[in-house]
Amino acid sequence: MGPLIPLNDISEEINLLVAFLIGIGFGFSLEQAGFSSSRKLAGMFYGYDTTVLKVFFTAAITAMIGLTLFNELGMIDMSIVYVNDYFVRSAIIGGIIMGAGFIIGGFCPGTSACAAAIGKIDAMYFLLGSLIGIFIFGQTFPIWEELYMADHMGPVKISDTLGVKDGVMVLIVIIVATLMFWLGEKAEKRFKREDITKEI
Amino acid sequence: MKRPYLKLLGLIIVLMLAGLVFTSLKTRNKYRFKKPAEELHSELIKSNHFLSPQKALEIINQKDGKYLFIDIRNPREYDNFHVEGAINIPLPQILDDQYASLFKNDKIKVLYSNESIKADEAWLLLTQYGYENLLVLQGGANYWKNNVISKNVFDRKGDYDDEKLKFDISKIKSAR
Amino acid sequence: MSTRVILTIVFISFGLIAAILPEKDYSSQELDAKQLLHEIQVENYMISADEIAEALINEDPEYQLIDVRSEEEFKQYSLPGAINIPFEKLFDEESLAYIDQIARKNVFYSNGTTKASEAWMLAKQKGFQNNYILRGGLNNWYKTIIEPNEPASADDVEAYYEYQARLGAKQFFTGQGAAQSSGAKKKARAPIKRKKKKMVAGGCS
Amino acid sequence: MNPYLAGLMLGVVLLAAFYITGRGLGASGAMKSVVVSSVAAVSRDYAESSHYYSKYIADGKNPMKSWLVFEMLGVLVGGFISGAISGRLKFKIEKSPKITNRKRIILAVIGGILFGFGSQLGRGCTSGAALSGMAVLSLAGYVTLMAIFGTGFAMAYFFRKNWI
Repeated sequence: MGPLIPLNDISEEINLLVAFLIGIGFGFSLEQAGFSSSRKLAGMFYGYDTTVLKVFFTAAITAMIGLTLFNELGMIDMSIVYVNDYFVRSAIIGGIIMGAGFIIGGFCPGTSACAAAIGKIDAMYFLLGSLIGIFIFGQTFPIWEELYMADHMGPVKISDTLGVKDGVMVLIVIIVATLMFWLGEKAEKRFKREDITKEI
Repeated sequence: MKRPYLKLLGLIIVLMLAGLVFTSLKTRNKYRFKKPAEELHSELIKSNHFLSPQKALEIINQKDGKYLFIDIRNPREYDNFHVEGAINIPLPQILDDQYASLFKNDKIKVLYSNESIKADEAWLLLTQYGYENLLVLQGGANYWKNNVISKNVFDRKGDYDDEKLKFDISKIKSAR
Repeated sequence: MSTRVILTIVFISFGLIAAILPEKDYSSQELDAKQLLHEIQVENYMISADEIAEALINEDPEYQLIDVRSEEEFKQYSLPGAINIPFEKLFDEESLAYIDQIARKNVFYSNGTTKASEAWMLAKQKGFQNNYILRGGLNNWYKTIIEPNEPASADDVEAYYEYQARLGAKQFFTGQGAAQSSGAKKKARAPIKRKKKKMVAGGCS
Repeated sequence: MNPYLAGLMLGVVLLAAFYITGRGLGASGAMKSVVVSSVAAVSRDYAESSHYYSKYIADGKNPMKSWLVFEMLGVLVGGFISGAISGRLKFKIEKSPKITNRKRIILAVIGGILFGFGSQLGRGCTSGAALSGMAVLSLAGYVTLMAIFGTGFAMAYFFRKNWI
């Protein structure tokens, strides 16, 4: 029964080795998806390339379905799987700042590491920038502390908030996502930019 | 006989076989409890399954071969410190087949964990599962390390007993 | 057919399956030794003194405290609202009405943890649900709620809030400074609301 | 590669992460470890006295020996392997022809600063909070996702010259 590591008292070294191997898979998938290109990522916001939407939701849904089935087969104990703590204000404000960073810089931390690995110089500067950003946050933490800790809701699930079963929530997400895939492909046709898509 | 019937027959036979295999798998659950809860409950009321550190030290000093100390913590904790002569069976593996014969032998097995809580739970689990001759070391490895080994003194008050009340009730001015 | 259409069909059919499948509930199964072993490894049944204090202050009807010590001990001191089911009477007819039900969360407690956990293990073996244990029992209740220690360093924000909540709870339970009790009530709302006992670190922290 | 296939692959990796470790993927946490250990290397006393850094180096913990740091090392290796296979290994600055290299770099640094800051405030980035959170139906994950992409769309117009 999973999750394997927390339930089986596995040593730190193996845990870190697993982290490294999963990281390789993560980096490989990101790069294969084309996330090493900032213009491809930014294409999401201009409609000429909606790869981000497709990859993101396909991945989340695959994992979601997998977890649901594993849970049903008794292969994983969902009560120990990490669910992010929800702090209302910091999640929203943090998200807004990240959104601004995304459109200005063209990467997010994971994709910038991946792009830096294949030699994108802008990605390396983005990485440097995020280190500075984290440093600034660390230095000014007392200012943000109250905001950072405000409105703690605990590890809430969206299905609890909406009052539906987890399985139904999975179906809702899938339907919404498939509609977005359809819209995304329509947008790609409408806002086509051959000059950019050919280059990236 | 026409072929569709044959197919149907084959299907029924296969289904029955599968059903048989399935039910036999279900009934032969080797992990089912062998001792009913009520029986264990009355045993718990009647007898004491705890071993005090004093008694444990006597056993170890006399090198009494009747007893076997079992450390149910993880191997790292065991390597770090363990009671003299104890063997290590981490809690997750306690029901594994490889230890079945060990639990079935005549020795008196003394379980211990960091305190006595996990060891006591393991004691109940193993007893429910049908093993016998088990005891729990009171205070566990922490008490053993901090009091028995380092100071070689026992506080006579019996603080190793998890169920001893360790505060003065009169200090709580209950609001009720 | 495009990849999107295939994927849509596959995803929606899986989604339908997920929606139809009943919610998995581990506790409703009849347990065997292996499953009980899993339960005691995961420790979802341990409830902290902080959580109980918060529930008592807020008069949360979800919890029913059950004192498994003897009647004399119960009379000397017990937690507010607790009922007494001495360990010896665990399987009595009238006790079963309490411990074999699905409406409320029973929280067993004793002086320490072992007696309560023995009661819990027996109830679990019978397949009863909704039973929990107060971690550390009354001894730990006294240490954390009645005589809380100030956190060693002010760095840990969560520990600080926890301490504040405990001070509020102390006032509530000992009746010291009863005049401030409404203020204490407010203060005592512990910010920690963890459902899970065994936490996996995750996200980006 | 077909984005849907790549998404499936990423989903399988994510699922494996959940199955093996009980946690999802993450990225910004690794960078935080780098920052914390740099600060601690310059002045350990300062780091220990800070509200923010101290919890990562308490009890002689080494922030670099964390799950996410090793995962991110894997990402670098994985990205490199993939780039090598697909023949994309090349030093270059990617940008719209309408802007200069210098401007692109400055914007990348500014974007990075914002993202780094936001990821700390929001407790995770697109991978740790949004992607992993979505898979376990975490409300925080969906809220963060909507905040990131909502802002992205809202500000897209003002930065169009950088990209198209």
